[in-house]
Amino acid sequence: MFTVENTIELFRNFATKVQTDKAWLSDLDTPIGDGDHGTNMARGLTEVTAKLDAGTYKDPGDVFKAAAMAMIGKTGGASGPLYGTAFMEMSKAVQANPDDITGALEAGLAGIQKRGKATAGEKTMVDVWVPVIESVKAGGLNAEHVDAYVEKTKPMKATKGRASYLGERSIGHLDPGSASSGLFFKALLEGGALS
Amino acid sequence: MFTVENTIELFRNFATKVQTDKAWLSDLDTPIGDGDHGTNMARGLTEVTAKLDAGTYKDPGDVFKAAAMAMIGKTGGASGPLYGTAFMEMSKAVQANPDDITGALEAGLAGIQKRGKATAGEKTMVDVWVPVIESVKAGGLNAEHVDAYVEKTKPMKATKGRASYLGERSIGHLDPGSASSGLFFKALLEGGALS
Amino acid sequence: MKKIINSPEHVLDEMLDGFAYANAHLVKRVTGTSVIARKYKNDGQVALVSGGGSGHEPSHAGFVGKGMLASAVCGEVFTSPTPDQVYEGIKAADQGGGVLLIIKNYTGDVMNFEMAAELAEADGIDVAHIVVDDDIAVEDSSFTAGKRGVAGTVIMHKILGAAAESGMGLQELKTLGETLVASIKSIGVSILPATVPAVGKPGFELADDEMEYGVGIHGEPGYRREPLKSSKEIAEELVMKLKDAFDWQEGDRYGVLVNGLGATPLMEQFVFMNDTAKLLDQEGLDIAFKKVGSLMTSLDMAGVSLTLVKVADEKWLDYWHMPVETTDWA
Amino acid sequence: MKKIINSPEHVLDEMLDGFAYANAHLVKRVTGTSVIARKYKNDGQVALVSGGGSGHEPSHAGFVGKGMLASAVCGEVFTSPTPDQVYEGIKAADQGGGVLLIIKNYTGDVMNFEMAAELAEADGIDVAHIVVDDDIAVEDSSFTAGKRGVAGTVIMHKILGAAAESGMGLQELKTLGETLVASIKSIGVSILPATVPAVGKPGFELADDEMEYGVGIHGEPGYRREPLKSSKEIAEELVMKLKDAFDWQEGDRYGVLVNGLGATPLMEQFVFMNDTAKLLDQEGLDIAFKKVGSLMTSLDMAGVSLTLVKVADEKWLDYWHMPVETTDWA
Ligand SMILES: Nc1ncnc2c1ncn2[C@@H]1O[C@H](COP(=O)(O)OP(=O)(O)O)[C@@H](O)[C@H]1O
Ligand SMILES: Nc1ncnc2c1ncn2[C@@H]1O[C@H](COP(=O)(O)OP(=O)(O)O)[C@@H](O)[C@H]1O
Ligand SMILES: [Mg+2]
Ligand SMILES: [Mg+2]
Ligand SMILES: [Mg+2]
Ligand SMILES: [Mg+2]
Repeated sequence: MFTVENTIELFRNFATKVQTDKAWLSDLDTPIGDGDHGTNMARGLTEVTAKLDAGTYKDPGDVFKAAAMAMIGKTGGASGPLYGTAFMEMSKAVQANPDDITGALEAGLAGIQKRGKATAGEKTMVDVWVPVIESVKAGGLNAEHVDAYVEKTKPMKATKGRASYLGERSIGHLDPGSASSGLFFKALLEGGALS
Repeated sequence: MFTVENTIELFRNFATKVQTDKAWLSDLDTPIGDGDHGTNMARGLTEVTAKLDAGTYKDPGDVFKAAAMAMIGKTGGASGPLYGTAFMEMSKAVQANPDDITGALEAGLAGIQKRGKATAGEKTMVDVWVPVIESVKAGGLNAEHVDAYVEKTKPMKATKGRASYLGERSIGHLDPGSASSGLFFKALLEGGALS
Repeated sequence: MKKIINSPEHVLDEMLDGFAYANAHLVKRVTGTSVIARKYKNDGQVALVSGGGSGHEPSHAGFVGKGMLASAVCGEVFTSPTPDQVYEGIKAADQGGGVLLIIKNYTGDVMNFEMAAELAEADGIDVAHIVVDDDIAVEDSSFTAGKRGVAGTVIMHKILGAAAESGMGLQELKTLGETLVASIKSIGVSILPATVPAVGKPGFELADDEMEYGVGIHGEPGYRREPLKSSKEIAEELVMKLKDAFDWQEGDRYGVLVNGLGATPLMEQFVFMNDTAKLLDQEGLDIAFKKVGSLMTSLDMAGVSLTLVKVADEKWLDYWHMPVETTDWA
Repeated sequence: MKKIINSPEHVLDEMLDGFAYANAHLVKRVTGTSVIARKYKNDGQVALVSGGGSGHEPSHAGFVGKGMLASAVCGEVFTSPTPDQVYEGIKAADQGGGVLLIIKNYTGDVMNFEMAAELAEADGIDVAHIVVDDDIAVEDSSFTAGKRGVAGTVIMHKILGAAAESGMGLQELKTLGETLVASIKSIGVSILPATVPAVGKPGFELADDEMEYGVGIHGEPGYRREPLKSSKEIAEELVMKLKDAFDWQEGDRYGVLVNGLGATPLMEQFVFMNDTAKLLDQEGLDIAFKKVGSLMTSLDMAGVSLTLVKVADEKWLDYWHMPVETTDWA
């Protein structure tokens, strides 16, 4: 279940991972995008951390909401509205039922899809969210799964987002947004919510 | 003495030499100027050749005049007006007395100095014209002299023209306009006028 | 990376302050935001708002002023601005006649501007939007995010700006905008890549003798690499691509924009304009207006883009020629 | 060399044709010459003529039009035009009120323009001239050809152009021009050299981390090389040089121009403007007008120059702000 503590921990951990892998995320975004995904995510998550430092939170839904507002307000690019909307929808779901992790993740994915209109197989972050949720449902998400799902975007041909401009040439590269989503799910795994 | 034939030959030969050494003249103009002296001179002398091809000339003064107009009209930069004025003044002198080579050269130098206001020692073409005229007067100009006079501009510090902007740093480089004047005097030597 | 900056993080903020300082007679920076708004107001009329990632200067802030944009929202370099910033841009622009957003077709821009529109509408401001997708380098199919918005956007600013200034209403403007978008097509070529300050190295690599057709204004890869061609050959390639896309007839009426991508001197842009003009003439097109300049740039990218507008209405020419008061439209 | 051209020999001709084509509503190329002349005439008034080597676009042709230059004479790249071309420029410009030549201080320009003035005077046209020498990077002494003319020239075009348009006579204009020249000082920095098409390689070399203060607009060497500095540090160096040259007092009134040298994006120019503005403010100067843009360029050189004008007369501000109709002054 999501608690205030483990949700704060989730976002702090996510922020640390993004900070550490910022250059990697931007590098992934260079051959098939515009090279800013690491910078964008880092900017958004720095704001998330600042909000968490400044505020006090009484339920985990509020933490998600603060994270959503920070991501929407500071990230920019495509990833800002996508993560922002995901966290906003998760906030509502968690507010309704903090125990239902799967439900919250599904709400997040629905938000991403409402905003970005991508389905599985289009080489976007959706391609990590979908199988992650399946694994969570099956009761056995682990770090190797996450890595494998991120890796699976490599052979895909992008048909959404900036990478779609490359057509065939998008094949053979990891999707940067999937990589950052991978970091999010690893942070989730490392926190207590899933156990 | 100047004849129509040897004057035409003088300019054709000068044009060939400039064409051959175009890159060298521009290279000389690169460290202490703007790298266009070869291009400028070549453009001017291509026009001189075209004029000579097209016209018929009854006295050597007319050849100098045609060369002057072509140089003024096509060279541009500092060298265009300088050579143009030199040849124009030489035209007048030759028209008056085709036998007096020294007088013609002195008239040319006077034209350069009227236009450019440089005196000897300022690292300009004047530094080749002045000693060349002295050698001609002394009855013994040869190609080695010409090379030596051009070479003597190397240690000079420029105080006129674009090279003067470099101050001390103009020292150690040949003056491009002196180099092209050297080509002119070699063409003069190779023709029959001086003998 | 060789740039005259202080630090990549502060480039946007310092650029906006420098811009607002230099052009204080026409514009202001809305305090605490990355919005440049004009000082001029035309009460009751529609206000145009555009923007997107920065790095395309003078787009879009240079076109803020009487007769063009009411405000420009400036994101981080090559990164769409956030909804709250766009929302501030809408509020600063609004003159009571509604606001038209001119959005370049990038996933991020579209999402952020649409979220802002929702916020503004909740506030009671009438908002409509147009998505510009003039770059024919990319196929517009269900397999792409659609064509990208590039230099044609500036033509939208000029024509719609004049129409708005003349009192056209929001819905009519949106309709005009949609007709215009469908009439504008662009295609570019890059000979040197751009370097995003925060990245510190070029977004792609080109050999010393290489160029690439169809590169996007954020360095998105194009459709073909070749050894560097002459201006004439490049013009032939781009004009033929546009011919295919427009399928024009002799006598058709067009406007033309040659746009420098940032580091390409005007000298080269005019040489390219000359080659393009000859081809358009050979095609028998009637060229009603022309413009050359670095208007939609990509930082220090070298290259040019060619935009054609099929003129469907005489009125567009009046809008094109209407005088403006902005810092970068001469 | 990576340039969008056809051949170095044809660059000038093709650029002029492209320019005249794109801007046919305002200007024409005088047939068979390298002169761009405005279509507008202000009968009986003084006409301004400027020009010089090409490669400084939009200078000077971009400033031809009502309220600025009557014609521009465009030499080969970085090479002064010949007297016959300048003479054609004078004839095309003349409106019966005399012609004022605005010459940048280079040996070649001064000689060629003066020879043209002699030709025109023999024709009965009243000609006066002003030599602009605003570049304080070079000492003005008997050991140099004098200071060079750089970006300050554009300020001359604007202020004198407005004065001429307003009906000022030739002698009065020359006097105003001389006062102006004495009030304008510039200094620049280069971070990447320019490549002249006919030469095919950069005019000088700079290491990847190097820049040079005081480089001229034809790549003439400057006064100091250093590792690349921040915008703020560069602004400090240039402002301090100008302070020494002007010896200003708190409260003195100035105009400021930040000029891009060709390949430097507006983004960097605005960052630099911001740093400069802070310094000028610290100095307590009263900044009456400001301008930022690539107005006096050096082909694909990267870098900026800073120009200050000590405003001696309120009237100059009116001239500065007077509207113009040219292709490149916004
Ligand atoms: N329509 C979409 N639906 C879901 N995810 C998307 C969509 N478009 C882009 N993305 C994700 O966003 C990532 C790019 O984010 P980012 O680089 O920050 O934004 P931008 O593309 O605007 O520069 C992509 O790697 C992809 O995972
Ligand atoms: N005032 C002057 N008097 C005599 N010769 C001069 C003067 N100024 C320049 N020169 C000559 O002109 C040459 C440069 O010519 P060129 O490169 O064609 O013109 P620019 O300097 O305008 O590019 C110099 O090398 C020098 O010999
Ligand atoms: Mg990106
Ligand atoms: Mg030279
Ligand atoms: Mg981006
Ligand atoms: Mg020269």
